[in-house]
Amino acid sequence: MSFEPKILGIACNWCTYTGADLAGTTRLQYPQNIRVVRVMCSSRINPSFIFRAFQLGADGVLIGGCHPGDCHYNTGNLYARRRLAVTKKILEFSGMEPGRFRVEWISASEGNRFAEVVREFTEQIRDLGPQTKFKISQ
Amino acid sequence: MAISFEQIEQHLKTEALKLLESGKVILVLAYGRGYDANHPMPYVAKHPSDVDNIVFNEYCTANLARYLTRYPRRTKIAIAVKAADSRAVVQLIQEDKVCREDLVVLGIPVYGMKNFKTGEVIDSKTTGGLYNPVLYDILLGEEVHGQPVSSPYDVLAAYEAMDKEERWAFWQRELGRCIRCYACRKACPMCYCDPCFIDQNKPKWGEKSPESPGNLMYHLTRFHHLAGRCIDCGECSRACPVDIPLYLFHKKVAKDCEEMFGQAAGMSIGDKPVLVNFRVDDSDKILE
Amino acid sequence: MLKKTTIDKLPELAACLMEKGTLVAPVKEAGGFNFRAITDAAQVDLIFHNTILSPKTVFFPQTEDFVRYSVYQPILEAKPVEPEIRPTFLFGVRPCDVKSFEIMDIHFTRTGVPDPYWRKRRDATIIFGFAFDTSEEADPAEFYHTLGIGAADPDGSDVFMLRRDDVLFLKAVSPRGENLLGGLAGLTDAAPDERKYFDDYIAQGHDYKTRYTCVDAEAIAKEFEAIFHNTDFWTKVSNACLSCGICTFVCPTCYCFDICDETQFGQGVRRRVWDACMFTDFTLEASGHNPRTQVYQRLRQKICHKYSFHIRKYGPISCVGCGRCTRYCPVNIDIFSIVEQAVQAKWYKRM
Amino acid sequence: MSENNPYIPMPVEISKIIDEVDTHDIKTFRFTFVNKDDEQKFVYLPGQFAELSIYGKGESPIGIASAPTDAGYVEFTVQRAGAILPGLVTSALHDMDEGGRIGLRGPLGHSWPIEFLEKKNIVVVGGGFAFTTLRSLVKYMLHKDNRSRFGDITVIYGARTPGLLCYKDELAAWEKRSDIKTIITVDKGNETWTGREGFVPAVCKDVAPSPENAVAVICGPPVMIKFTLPVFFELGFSKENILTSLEMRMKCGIGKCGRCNVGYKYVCSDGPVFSLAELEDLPRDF
Repeated sequence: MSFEPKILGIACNWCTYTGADLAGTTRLQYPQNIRVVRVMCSSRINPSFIFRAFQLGADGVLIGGCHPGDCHYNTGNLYARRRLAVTKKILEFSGMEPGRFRVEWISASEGNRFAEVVREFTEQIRDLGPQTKFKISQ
Repeated sequence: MAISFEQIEQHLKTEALKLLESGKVILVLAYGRGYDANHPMPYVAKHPSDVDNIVFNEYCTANLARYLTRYPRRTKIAIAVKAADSRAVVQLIQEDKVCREDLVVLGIPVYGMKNFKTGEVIDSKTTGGLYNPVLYDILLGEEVHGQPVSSPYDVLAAYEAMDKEERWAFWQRELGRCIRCYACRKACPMCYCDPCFIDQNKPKWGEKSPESPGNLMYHLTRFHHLAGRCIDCGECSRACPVDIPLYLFHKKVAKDCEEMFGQAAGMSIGDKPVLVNFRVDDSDKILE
Repeated sequence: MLKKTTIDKLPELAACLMEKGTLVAPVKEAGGFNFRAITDAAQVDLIFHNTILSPKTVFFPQTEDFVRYSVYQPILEAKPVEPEIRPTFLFGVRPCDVKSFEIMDIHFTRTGVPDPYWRKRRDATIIFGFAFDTSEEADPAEFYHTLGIGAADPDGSDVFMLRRDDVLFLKAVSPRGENLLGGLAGLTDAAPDERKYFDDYIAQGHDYKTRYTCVDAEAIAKEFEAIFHNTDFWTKVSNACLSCGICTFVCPTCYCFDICDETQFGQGVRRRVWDACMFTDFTLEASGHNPRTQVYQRLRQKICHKYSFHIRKYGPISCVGCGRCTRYCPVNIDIFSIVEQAVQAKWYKRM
Repeated sequence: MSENNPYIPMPVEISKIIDEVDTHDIKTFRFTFVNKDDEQKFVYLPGQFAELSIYGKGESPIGIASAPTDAGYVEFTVQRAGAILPGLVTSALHDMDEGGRIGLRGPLGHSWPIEFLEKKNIVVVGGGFAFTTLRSLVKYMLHKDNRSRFGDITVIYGARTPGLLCYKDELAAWEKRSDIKTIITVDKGNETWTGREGFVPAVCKDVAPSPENAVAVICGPPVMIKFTLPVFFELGFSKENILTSLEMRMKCGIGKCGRCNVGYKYVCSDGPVFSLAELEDLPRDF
């Protein structure tokens, strides 16, 4: 059986999640490998969410937030940008493939882009193969 | 010029005595004699007569900034700090855990400190490349100059050169040995959360038993919590009973933070910790 | 019966024991020595002073599984875990650590409800005691002599071992040891002068002084009861304490544990995991009440438990002077110095 | 290893849930044993406790609220903990329905000293939902086979409001009986409350039970105990004749895990019942 990646998407309520909605209502096709969790702001994302997701078997984690400057709470994503950059470095230094973690800024009107990013990221994870490093063996 | 530990000890005693006698501070955080001369321990002098018990030698590596958060605010404290320790004090001031006004910082310019467990000189590993405290009210002795100034990140080279599989294997092996005594977080001056995320039971982030998944979760999150805050004193690695080189990961994160945000932890009390700060023009490149 | 072999033939002896069961012996690791189940006979290394973790790990491992369960299935489906217990040879245990097993026996099996795990593991194990090298200078952290334990005390071991340069002497102390030693190939009988050397060494073990004081358990217990509420004293001795768990984890006589349910993907195991009285949440009740929020209260609990409560409840001091807590303490707190200070505390004018 | 392993719970089924108070965070759970032999093994006396065990959540030590005279079941009155820490077990239990199955480990600890109490006058003082093991004691003493073994029984029970009184039906029944004197008080009444108002210590002073051949059995929140003890001193009760039940964080319940150690006692295996004289012998570290 071919490998179907399991991807956790964490999307900000105001932009990326709405963008995902738009992608849905405009009937854009994108892979079903992503499971989206909605948070109020990308700065609400605790880095432990990401580590935990990998431990619980996610093959990739995609984080979506408003474009810098467009945050519903003015500055949330600016903090998130710094924090998630560190998360990425930590994952990388621990030995995790850097390609498994990605942060994208997708606005509410960018349904197309959401679909495109998911498509692209899914392909990328598919190429990387199953994530085994963090995953807790059952 | 060789460092004279006796001289520093003498200075320390004199200043501590002055401060305690004048009532400027009610306690002095310094070093006292442990069970033998090679094992000094942190010591709290509260009375002028306690000052005689203060010692200072090459084994006084403990970072006393760790104890600052234990005392209530507005406790007037004098604290003896070496270079890295002074950065911890600065960082704590930045984070508003202690007040600058409550502190009298006794700076100790020193090199050649040794790990009391192994006898190894720790300068190159964990002093952040500094020999002189970055913040002090009273300097005990003269500033150190002429020592080889090495980048604190030099020791990382070998690890950065590893490919990701090797690195993964390395950290799996090292973190796998962790017995979860939590000495690293307890020795760390910047770890003051109560309760620590790993002790929470809802949500439960990691298991209590010392097995790989829980260990990985605990350490990675701790590295993350200390990103941009770790002041590179190396206490976590020295405290570790099974010698896990935690300082390497902390250094790596510190290096990345410095590269990305252009600011090292605990260098100036006017700074804001990098992760509770942002610049509108931070580049999106850092996410790539 | 005194037998001997040479250090370079140690792998042969190890291989012999591994055939009969599980061999647990000191192994050199990144941070120092530790007792591990041996998989390769060449791993056994007797050129060590003492291990980081005490050999209590063999009878009381850091995690012990009780029950396996699934959160999706009814409670009747939960299966108790049968620990795999094979005949075990615990090789190279220092005399003070051997003594610790007796002290732990009182707690785990000889009083109250016996602990089945400790008992089964203990019954399955033959202990090879190993004398300290008395030609070395005593380690400043150790004080077993002070607690009445000799550097070469064979009490409690089944077989007692002694190294003289590259010769290893083995003497059966208990009938179990006698049985075992008789059946081990590759050992030769020791000569009469070697027997004398062995006996002399054991006798002289008691002269090997680690610290120059002696303690009376009852008196110390009373002393600690008297100063229990002396907050100033306890604050003073705990000023440096970080309240990490090193001292309790490396201690051969610390037995506190937590019972945790660890669930992953709906499948879980209820297990006991070492816990430490030095942790903030050790006594934190669900109501939010915590009787020991301060560092001094926790250090006081630890020390008084070992040097006072244990004596009153069970008899012996719950400490064997192995010095691990002192050696691995990140801030060099020495438990015995605190005991000494406590004894003198009455006469201190201003503690 | 499953035989006689003190760490492995026996399965029980919730046969009845009684919502005790108007805040709905205290419920009494009635359990019946799934295996009938377990019922034979579960022999207890009032004052003992047991570990309620839910796999995946953990264990929680709770005092037994039913009396040994109640055949066929055991009851526990459980408060949903979580003011400060999420009480995983108690929350999960509160979310369960009748017919749900959990684990039970016990009975653990020492009971109220029944032999010592015999032929004496008993003053039972309780506050809030800490009344559980006292209810067990009262039920036990009131049973027709046991009533003659004890002297006069006085129950003083208080709660913050009328709605927070537990076991309301039983209290009403006790009030009607002539062989027990029942005094119920609330800190603050409401429109429909016709009984006493006042704090437990004050009521104790008011009722002033005679110390003659009497034992006071006190259980309640720490602040109530703190102010009630002096009252009984003044009334002339000796320290040996004042009994209370101690609370500490527990895990194993059998004196092995070291968590509930206070002085030379383990609260679980040496307690939880202590006389005031015994408590004074322990360091104040609980």
